[in-house]
Amino acid sequence: MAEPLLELRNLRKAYGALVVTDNVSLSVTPGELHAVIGPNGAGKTTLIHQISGMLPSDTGSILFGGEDITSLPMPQRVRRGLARSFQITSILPGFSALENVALAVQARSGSSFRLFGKAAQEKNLNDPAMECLSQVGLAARAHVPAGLLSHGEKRQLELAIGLATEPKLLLLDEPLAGTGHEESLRVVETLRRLKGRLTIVLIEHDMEAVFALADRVSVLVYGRVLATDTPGRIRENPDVRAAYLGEEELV
Amino acid sequence: MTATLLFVQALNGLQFGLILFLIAAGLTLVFGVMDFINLAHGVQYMVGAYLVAAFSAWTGSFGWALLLALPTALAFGLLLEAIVFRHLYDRDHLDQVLATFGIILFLNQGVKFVWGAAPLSVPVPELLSGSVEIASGLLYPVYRLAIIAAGLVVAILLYGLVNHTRIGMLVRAGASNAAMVSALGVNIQRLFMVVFGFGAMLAGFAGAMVAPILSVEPGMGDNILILAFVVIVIGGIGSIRGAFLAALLIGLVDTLGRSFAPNLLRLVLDPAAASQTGRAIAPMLIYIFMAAVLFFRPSGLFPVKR
Amino acid sequence: MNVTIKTLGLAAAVTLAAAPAIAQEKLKVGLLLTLSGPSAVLGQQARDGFQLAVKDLGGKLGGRDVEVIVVDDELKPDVAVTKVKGLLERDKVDFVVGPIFSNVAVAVHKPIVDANTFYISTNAGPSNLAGKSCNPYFFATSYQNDQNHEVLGKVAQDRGYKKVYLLAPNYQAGKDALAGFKRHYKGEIVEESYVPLNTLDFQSELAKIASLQPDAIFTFMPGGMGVNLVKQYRAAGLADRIPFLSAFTVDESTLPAQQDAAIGMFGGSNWAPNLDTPQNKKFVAAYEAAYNSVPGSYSMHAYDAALLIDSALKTTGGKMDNKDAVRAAIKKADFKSLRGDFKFGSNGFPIQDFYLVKASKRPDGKFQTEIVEKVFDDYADAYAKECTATN
Amino acid sequence: MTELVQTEPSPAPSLGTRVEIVPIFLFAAFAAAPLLATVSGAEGYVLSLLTRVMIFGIAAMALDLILGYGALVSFGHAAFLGLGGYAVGILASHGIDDALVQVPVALAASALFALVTGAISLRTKGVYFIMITLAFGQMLYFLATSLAAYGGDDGMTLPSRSLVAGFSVLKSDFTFYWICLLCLLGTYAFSRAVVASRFGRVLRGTRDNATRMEAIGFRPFRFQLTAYVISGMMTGLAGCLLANQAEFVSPAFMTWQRSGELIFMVVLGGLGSLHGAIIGAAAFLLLEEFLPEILHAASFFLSDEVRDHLAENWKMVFGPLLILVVLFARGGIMGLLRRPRHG
Repeated sequence: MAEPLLELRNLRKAYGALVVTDNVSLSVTPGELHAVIGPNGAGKTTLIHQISGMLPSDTGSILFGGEDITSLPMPQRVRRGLARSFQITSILPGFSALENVALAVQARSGSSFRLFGKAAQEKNLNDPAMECLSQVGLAARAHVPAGLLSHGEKRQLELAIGLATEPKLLLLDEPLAGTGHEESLRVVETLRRLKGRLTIVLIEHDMEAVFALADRVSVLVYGRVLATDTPGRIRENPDVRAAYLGEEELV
Repeated sequence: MTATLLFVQALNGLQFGLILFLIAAGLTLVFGVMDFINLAHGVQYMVGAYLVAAFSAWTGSFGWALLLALPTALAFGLLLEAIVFRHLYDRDHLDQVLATFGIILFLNQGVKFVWGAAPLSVPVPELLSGSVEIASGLLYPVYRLAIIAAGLVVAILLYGLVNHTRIGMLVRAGASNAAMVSALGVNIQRLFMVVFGFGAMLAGFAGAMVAPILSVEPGMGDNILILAFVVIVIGGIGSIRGAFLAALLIGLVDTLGRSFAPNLLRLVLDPAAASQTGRAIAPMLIYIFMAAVLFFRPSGLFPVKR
Repeated sequence: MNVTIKTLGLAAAVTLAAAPAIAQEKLKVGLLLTLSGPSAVLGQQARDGFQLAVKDLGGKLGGRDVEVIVVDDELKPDVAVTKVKGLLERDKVDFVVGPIFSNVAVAVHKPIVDANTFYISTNAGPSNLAGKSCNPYFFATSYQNDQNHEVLGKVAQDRGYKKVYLLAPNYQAGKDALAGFKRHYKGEIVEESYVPLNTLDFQSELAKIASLQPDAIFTFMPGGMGVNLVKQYRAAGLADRIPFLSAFTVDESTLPAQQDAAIGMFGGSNWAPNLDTPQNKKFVAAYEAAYNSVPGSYSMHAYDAALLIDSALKTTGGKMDNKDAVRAAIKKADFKSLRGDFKFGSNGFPIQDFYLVKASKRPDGKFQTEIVEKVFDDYADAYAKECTATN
Repeated sequence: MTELVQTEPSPAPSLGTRVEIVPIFLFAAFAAAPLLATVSGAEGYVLSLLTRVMIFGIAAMALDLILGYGALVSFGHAAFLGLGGYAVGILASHGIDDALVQVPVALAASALFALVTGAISLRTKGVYFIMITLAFGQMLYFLATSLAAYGGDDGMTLPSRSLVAGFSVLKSDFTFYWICLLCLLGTYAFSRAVVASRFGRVLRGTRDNATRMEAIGFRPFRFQLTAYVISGMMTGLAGCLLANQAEFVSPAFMTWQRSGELIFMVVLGGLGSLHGAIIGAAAFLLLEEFLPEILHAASFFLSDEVRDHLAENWKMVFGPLLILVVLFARGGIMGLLRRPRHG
């Protein structure tokens, strides 16, 4: 087995008596699409926050590319190639779609303390940004203020922003949440194209999409990892079935 | 510096702190529950003082004046709410600051228009006009003790109200999550009105209580407003408990700092330099204190939200 | 929007500036006073005093019709500079009269004298304007700031007080006040206590005074601070035990608020409403009838300023074009001051008598200061010798 | 301008290009004003009033840079006015009266103060930030009042306006006016460039959504601090000019009320357009100057006594005017200018 790109060791986060993630250990190998599923309140989003650096962890450690990043702030993790999207859409509504992405390109380029020159007209920022928008199928809407995009388009924009940081690993927090059927098909299609070029950790409720896309699946219940395995075997796993029983029908 | 003097100064700090608390309590609730920056809170304090001055001149009795001033202050607060504030709840903070500053300008000039620019006087009520001897030669005015008592009673009542009644529960919930309260089907508009009127009345009460010991003049609320903001920020916005503690701390820091800073500095500096530096530092003390608190606790001592 | 406002402003400026062409004969006097904020009452006293004088003189000064332009300096020095430039260049005033506060006086001094316009202070008398920065265009009908304090220092010395407690706000005027007191007082100073400006509550200082038991206290607490201090001093039971010497703390501007609490407290002044001259009695009565309050020295200085301008213009035959002649006429001070003896020193400040005054209640229930004794006779200020400009 | 303008043509409503007329008008008016001043016969007064407008315009614009583009509400910005003023005053009182020394010293002092206080203040957010900046402003204010050697509370008069390279060119009100206009134009052009630059884009992004900016790898703190320092320096420059305009410095330059007034100028003019702040400063100062007279003139049908009374109590009109602006003119004066074209 290859050296894991992301490794979580005994991560834990608690608010007072409420333990949200408990002793989570996981490893993600380069190039795989690793899905994390679990019933509501299982701690999935908290886990993403911990990995991305939005929330500090109480105990445990996070290794990325072999380096311990447990105590690094979010921007530093992004610079090392760890990007994320948000479950509740988090874009800059006043900026055009292109500028939203161009900002991410700019972040990567590293020279953001330039006080002169119109950033909005820089080709070397706009061209890569346009490329990312094309990848998610939003090129035609590049100049629309992001706040005016449809919900599904915003989800696609989130994806494009994540791509523009040129991540080694992309953390996606329910990219299909709230999208219509057609829109969700488009996002799934985009993810399929990205798969293999990029390591992806996907949190998703849409089981159909998860089982269609994932190389491996981890099941999180009450903050603990119940099982990690290929989609096929997860589906067979009796513990998982028990945990999900009455909650959701496994396909 | 004797122990009695220290005691008397601590008493003074306590009294000043309690007055600050009366003003800050309303401000922190209005701010916490409605997320509304009300710069006009200071002029409501001034209005309270003017009302008592006017009523006591009319009735000749401080007690009656106070009884009349409180409902009038309440009515005045509700009137302001209906005319101006209600239209500002969904605006951003800067709009609120600008509009309430307009109210300050208007009312500061307004009281001058009505009552003249000269300071007004309210006699200390006969019953409370004497002083008690704390130590030999050290007299302490009874009225000041009455202020301390009134401040403490209000603090206790407020504590009970906020922690043990339904409306208090709503107010607390509103301070930590206003959206949730309105989702519960509570008439948020009415809750706001109640909180607002109540805050205005508390500020008016503070103004009324200090009228006999301070001069009643236009603009008397401006500096106290800044202090009240300092208090609620140190205490944590929306927290009554925080406002109480911070108000007492500010009262003590200011009073004790003023009287003892030069003496303390004398331990490390020569007397002339100590008195020079002490004088320069004393007025800055509360601001240094606030900056220090916020440095270590960026959301105040008792943060309410999350 | 901006453009319209500005053209409007400019248009206003243009029309107002054009006005003198028509009313060339009118004498223009600009009153620069603090008329807003907590200290507005002082500015109002001065304004009313000046206008009363103009009325008493039949609306004319030196035989010329007069237009009085009142502006509010808002107690902001930089605002005052712009307003005074408006008076000088837009309204083309012949005299600037005012202000109340020293920081404003210092700020507007340069633009006024640079414009070769006569500047008559009706209250502020900062030491540098009396000394190093004295100017032939500057006169005061009031006093040098230190002088009232010196009165109390002299009184404390003469009465043989051994220990005095000093209390002042922590700003320049406060420091000057205590320095002024110490010019004549040589006894022990048990403590020099400075409180922050706009202090509302003096309990901590009063507690100290009570424990130190001095023979007297001296304080300078203008405006609302003085009101608070006096009431609290009385409430703490100190008023009957430790004499209260003060300057600018108990006067006609604060007595309406201090009332009975102030009775018996001492101040220093160059005048009091009960000064027994027929002219003064008439002034006080007329002022009270017109404005329903007892005039303070602020009104008296302004009233005298109008008399001074009147006398000077009478000498020059109403002409303003020869500034040296006007100056010579002003210097003569050929008018009957409400306070009695009055002449100018070499620095443009008065040489006059000073009194110890005491706050009292009149039979009609109003409060005023009353003269206790004369402390200085024909007294000049201490800075005049530093003034080198030929005045 | 808004970011929408700079992207290529799009279906989005592009309001920017047409509003560009406003700054052109604004500066043309400033350039033409001296001619009018000469005609008015009160040129010194008109010039000094407009010079004040421009100086406060610089300060308000500097505040807009962090307030309108960075959502940082500094309630202590008048401290920088004071720093600039005192740098001129203190140096002048020691015989160093050349602006070529004074201005760099003022800028350095402002930058240092902004760096230190900004680094501490930016740990906090929202109202806490407002109050901690107020605290630092107050500290500097009280420090200035205790500087007995430099006039303490009374402030000090400058012996004369600053020299420039040894020449007393600022002595003439006209030259001084042009210098101020040049400074205004310069700082405006600079601010416009900053706002549109890579740096400005990050600042605007942080204003809209700080978490998102962190999630793509920015550290907002550094950008906000840099903006705070730039803004502080620009306000410091305004302070230098203000001291020269009044030929006087005093702690009154940096009261908290003055800081408040700067915020009001920005909000009154309209947030986040830079020239809006200049317009706001102009509106505020000209109203303060002329409202008493306007009231006096508008009430010609009343008795003289009532008219005087009205003019004296102009703040009773000014206050409600502010409230009306907030209630009915969203986005300040710039909002008013934009609206008709939109609807």
